[in-house]
Amino acid sequence: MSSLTMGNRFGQNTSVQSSSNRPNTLTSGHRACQGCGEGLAARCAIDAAFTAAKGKIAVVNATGCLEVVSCSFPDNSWNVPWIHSLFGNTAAVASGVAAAFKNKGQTDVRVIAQGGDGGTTDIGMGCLSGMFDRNDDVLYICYDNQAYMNTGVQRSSATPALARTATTMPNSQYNGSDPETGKNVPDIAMAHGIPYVAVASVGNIHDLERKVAKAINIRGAKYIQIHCPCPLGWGFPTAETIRIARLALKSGMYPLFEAENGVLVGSTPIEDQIPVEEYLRVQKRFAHLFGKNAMPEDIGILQKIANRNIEKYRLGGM
Amino acid sequence: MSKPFATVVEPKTSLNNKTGSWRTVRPEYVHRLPPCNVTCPAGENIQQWLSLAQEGKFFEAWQEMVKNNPFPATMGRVCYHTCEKVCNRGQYDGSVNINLIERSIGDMAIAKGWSFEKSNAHSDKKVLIVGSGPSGLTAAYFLKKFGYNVDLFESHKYLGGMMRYGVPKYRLPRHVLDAEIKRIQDSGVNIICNKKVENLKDELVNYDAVYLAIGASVASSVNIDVESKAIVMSAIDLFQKMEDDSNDLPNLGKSVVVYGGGNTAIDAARTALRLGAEDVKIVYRRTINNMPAHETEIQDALSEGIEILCLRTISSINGKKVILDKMDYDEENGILSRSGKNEMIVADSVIFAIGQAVECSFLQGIEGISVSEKGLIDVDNCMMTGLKGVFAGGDAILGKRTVTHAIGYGKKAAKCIDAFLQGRDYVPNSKNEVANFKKLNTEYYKKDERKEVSRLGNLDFEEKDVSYSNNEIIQEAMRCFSCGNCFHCDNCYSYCPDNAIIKHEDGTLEINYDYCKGCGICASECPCGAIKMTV
Amino acid sequence: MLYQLEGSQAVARAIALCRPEVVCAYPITPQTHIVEGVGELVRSGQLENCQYLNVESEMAAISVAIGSEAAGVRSYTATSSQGLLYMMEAVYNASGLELPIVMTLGNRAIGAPLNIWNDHTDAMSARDAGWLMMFAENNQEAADLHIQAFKIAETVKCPIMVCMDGFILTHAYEKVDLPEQSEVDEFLPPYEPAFALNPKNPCAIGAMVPTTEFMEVRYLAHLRQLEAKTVIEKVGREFSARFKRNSGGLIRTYHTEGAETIIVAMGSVLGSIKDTVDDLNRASGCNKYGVMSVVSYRPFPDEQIREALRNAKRVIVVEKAFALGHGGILSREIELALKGLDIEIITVIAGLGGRVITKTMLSEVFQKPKDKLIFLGLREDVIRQEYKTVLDERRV
Amino acid sequence: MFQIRIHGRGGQGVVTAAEMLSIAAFLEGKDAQAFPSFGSERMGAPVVAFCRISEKEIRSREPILNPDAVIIQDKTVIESARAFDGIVDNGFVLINSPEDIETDLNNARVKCIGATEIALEQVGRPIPNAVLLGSFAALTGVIKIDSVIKAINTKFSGKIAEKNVKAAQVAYERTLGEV
Repeated sequence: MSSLTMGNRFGQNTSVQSSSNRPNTLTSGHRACQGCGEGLAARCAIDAAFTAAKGKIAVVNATGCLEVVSCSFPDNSWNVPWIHSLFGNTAAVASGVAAAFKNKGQTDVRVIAQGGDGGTTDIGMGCLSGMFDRNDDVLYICYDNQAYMNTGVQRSSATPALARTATTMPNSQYNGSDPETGKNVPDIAMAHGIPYVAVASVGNIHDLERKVAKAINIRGAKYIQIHCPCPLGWGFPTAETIRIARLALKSGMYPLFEAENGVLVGSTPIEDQIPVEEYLRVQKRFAHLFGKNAMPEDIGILQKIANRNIEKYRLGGM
Repeated sequence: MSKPFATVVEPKTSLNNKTGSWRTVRPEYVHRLPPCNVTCPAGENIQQWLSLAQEGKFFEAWQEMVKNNPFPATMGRVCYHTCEKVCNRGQYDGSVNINLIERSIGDMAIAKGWSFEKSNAHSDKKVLIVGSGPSGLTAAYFLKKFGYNVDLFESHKYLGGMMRYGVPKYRLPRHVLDAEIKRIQDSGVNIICNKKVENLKDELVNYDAVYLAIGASVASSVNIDVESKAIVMSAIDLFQKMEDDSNDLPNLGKSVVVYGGGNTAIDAARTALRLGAEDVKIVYRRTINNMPAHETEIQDALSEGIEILCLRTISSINGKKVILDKMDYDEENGILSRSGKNEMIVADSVIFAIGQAVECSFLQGIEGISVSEKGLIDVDNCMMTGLKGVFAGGDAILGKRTVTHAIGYGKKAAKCIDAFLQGRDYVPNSKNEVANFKKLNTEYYKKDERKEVSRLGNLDFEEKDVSYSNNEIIQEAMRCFSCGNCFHCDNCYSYCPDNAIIKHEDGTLEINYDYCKGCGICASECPCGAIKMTV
Repeated sequence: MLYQLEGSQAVARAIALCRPEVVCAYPITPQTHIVEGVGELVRSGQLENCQYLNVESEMAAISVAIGSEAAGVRSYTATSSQGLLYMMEAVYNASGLELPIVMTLGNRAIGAPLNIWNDHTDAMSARDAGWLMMFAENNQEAADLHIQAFKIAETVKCPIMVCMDGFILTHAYEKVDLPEQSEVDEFLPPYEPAFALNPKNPCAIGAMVPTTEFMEVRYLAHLRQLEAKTVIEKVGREFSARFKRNSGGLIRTYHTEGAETIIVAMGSVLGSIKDTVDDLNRASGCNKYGVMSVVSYRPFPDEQIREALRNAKRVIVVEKAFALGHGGILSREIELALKGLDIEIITVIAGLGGRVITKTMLSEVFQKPKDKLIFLGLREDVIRQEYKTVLDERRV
Repeated sequence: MFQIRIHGRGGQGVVTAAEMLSIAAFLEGKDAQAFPSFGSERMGAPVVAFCRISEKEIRSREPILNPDAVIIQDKTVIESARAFDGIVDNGFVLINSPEDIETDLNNARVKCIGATEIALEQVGRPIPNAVLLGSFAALTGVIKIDSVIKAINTKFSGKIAEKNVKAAQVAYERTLGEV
């Protein structure tokens, strides 16, 4: 079957996830919501890392959904050495872990830090930047579900323009998250000149696994940001998680690319670009853009963002 | 040293937390019917043999084909492959070339001399089959497989019925047909040619059941004034003459008119070309879109230079003059009426291909067997006539008349007879839901165009060799979406956020309801619609 | 071996003798000379097998230590004042995770108003953070306490803060006796963590703990602190036996036998206090005054304190921090330890923001405490002027 | 106990002078304590450093209010820093100045020496601290010039140490000759 599926009974282009002996670093019984994109992304990423590092990894986890659902006494879903310290210090804790293993001569143990977008792009930014600055041998993975989901869907600096959150409620004067705000952390990471920066998505697991495996084999600081749709926070049926992620990719709203030493070296081209509307319309967080009070130019704002992504990250091909 | 209480936890302890209790909807692996299988008149499990072909298991693929149809090489040529019309891939990037794969594997079987698996079933009961067309031979094949003693009587000199007398050689080379018939013969069916059943009642004494697969081999009569110097004959007569007396091919002259719009008309017209005619016209009363002939056949005919005169009927033939009535056709209401205008064309020969009737005079007076107004044998749902133990099928009963349908009737008849002989009622298998296009997630199929091959050859009676190479078979078979049936893509296993799908060593998958929260991602991301969410 | 060293250097060398494997540094006055010193020892190769990280904030410094300690290696950092407050979230975290990090706190006031000079307000802010906290009286003790600190922390599985007065000790040149490496190696065995991030034996550290277990976790931490009292005394005795000098322990007494008035304090001010007491006793010809040093502030050695002070008539607590709107912090805890005993307790708040404490001032307040709560050297003219202004401007 | 207070400006090695003094005393087997007037002073601002030297353990940590000796590394701070405050009777005052300075000190032993000039001559840099320590040894006799030289050698190394030692010796000899 010539397909883009996760596995393939003919053994072509198979993923770590499709392997019957995949490590399942994040095992069953975790308390993530039905259809959680972040939990899935975490298993995919850490399984890929585990496989690439031949089982020698250690994971540092920021406070947030992932941490709460995966390790709450007495239930630990992790099958790897794992530590949760705080919300904003994850990168620094990981730096410490990496320093310890380096000093023990165990540089084969690959250190991963992970957190949500709030823990990464907001409160964790200082420690993250420090880790980049020192070029510590850590892979930082940001599971980007574009708001503070653990606390009830508040805006983060990764919340997209015009999205509704509990702190950017649209009303007659406001239209979701202000389009003039937000920060692009992959770009910030690139500006540090670290060896590797990549953006991935649960909508393309093959690509995600490849990027994680690549990062694991690079010494120094690495940053991977993964788009993880959140059924609860974004407002879509739990079965649609992957589809939503795919629509984000196809519309240009979430550009997949990778950069080495601050320079863009590759991107995943969009074959048939879809209008952003197709991506937005299926999510309740953008419902106000389609309601009776909607302004037609709103979609245009987001379409412009998508178009700029396509141009900037050369999604039309390098 | 002891670890801290509660803040430090051993790995994987969450396995004790059975999150399956969260579930309100439940995924289940299902087998939905692929549209190709559903539409196949012969009931072939096309998807299954495509799957085997994908793996290069051609013998196994052929074995799968002959589970339902003993004529793969023949079908690969003459079947009008409704399967491809409904193939979901048609809505994506072109249907799978099922027909050509079937032909290629069917040919491979002949070339390699593959034979049917020996059946171990045995019964003392005897069944008589009347007629060696696709329906009769298929019934014979299955009944033999079921273990019965099967006699088959054929009134003609040669076996094959309409496969031989209705399909020209250039479409179905006789060595192919002969080989596939011989295979059935070799399976132990006792076949007697040139044996016409005159008195059914006499035969009934010797058999536990009879299957009347007598076909529709008599040209329908027409009410046209013929005062002709031209050759006027029916297509069926033409074909029969060519088969039974192949050394003396008829000369139809330079210009030939064929009257009719079905596949037989096309075959007759194309045969006329091959017999030396230069100007061949098909006269058909409705529009070209209404022609019952298969679209590809019409295209082939047009490509070969045959002219199709639509909205015309032949009103009379006078000498070499053929007078045509021009017709009006109300497409919306399907009402055909004479326009009152005439037209005259010239023909050396006129061939009628306006239908065939069943020769069932020998059934007259047999108690229980009734013949309808249209001249077709009446049967019940189990294909049995009013006379217990006597079954009928194929072109002789009401239904579609294609070789593929005939094979389907033959198979069904065999099953009905089997059930009858065992004293049961025949109950067809219940059918699963159909996996239509909406049930698929086509994101996972790479665009990959259908490998098309033109079958149009020279204007002679040789068939053009268009079979796929082994590699091409595999490549084209790979295009199958596997609609409605798991093809082990592992999407469900890979995407389940809760690891609630178990992949066994052999690749089979199982849902672990202890942990499945019922999110439905597995079903959404199943490319082929093989997972169903149920309440 | 004896050296004449800056206090920070002495501590840096003591730290190096303890062979930490990860040291992280973020500059804040007056702690900087310590981490500079350790950094130089690492760069020069005198401290081998150690990762030295220049981090971007105190939050990162303590977090790196949390990470490295959790990965099973001995880790050290240092801070002061605002730095401690900036890392406070992680300070609580480190103790909650039972990670025996050693941290020097170069004690300094907390702003606003900005003030870089010494007092104990920073330390007091962390008194309930679940760390062990010990105060050094001089640079010799500062060095010695660090060597003991690793042993105590790693035994109790609790982080420890060694407090030394900013500038007064960190920047003072004094004679310090530093042990040989081999001696320290014998005293302090290599770190063997109770748990660690280990791919061969994975566990999760830092689970969320629900209401059904949280109190138990806290109570167990309390029990560990109580147990730490025994450990601190034992390690102090062991240290004294091996290195032939008294350092550490829970409390230390000076001429308390028969003393009517006992002065209680923590840190470097004890030197001036002892001199003052000696002068007073010499002048009076009897042992009227005694001194008790609180070396271990957390755990708080209430029983030992009660025992040491039970025969005094008056206890004067000199402390470098206070709870606004309330009073002394240490003195309240002393009061609690002496509950039921007929002892007058005087609180002397002194040295806030580096305010000079002279023997003359101490002598005066020891002899004639004017009040139960005294602010030593407070410029009352300023207060009178400013407080009047405040009252004048008050609207409610 | 002998207490010394050193006045000067940031960048002149005032704190280092106090530290070297304490090291010199330590090398003679005495207890010594040196500490700066703690602050966030920058280059050029007036600074003070202290040094106590004693045969017994030094415990007190208050600033030196009644010095036995005051060393003025920069005469321009005398007034603003109230450099002469609290000097004990018959105490020592050592001032970095090529010419004698008039003071209102009645009961103190005042000595002026052009330390910056000597430093420039011997070291090539206007850092007078080592020079003044040489002079201090001669003036007070509290520490030996050999101890001062050893202290300089622990703080500095190579050519700088060599030149500072020379400068201290020059100042020591000159002061001895003049007292």
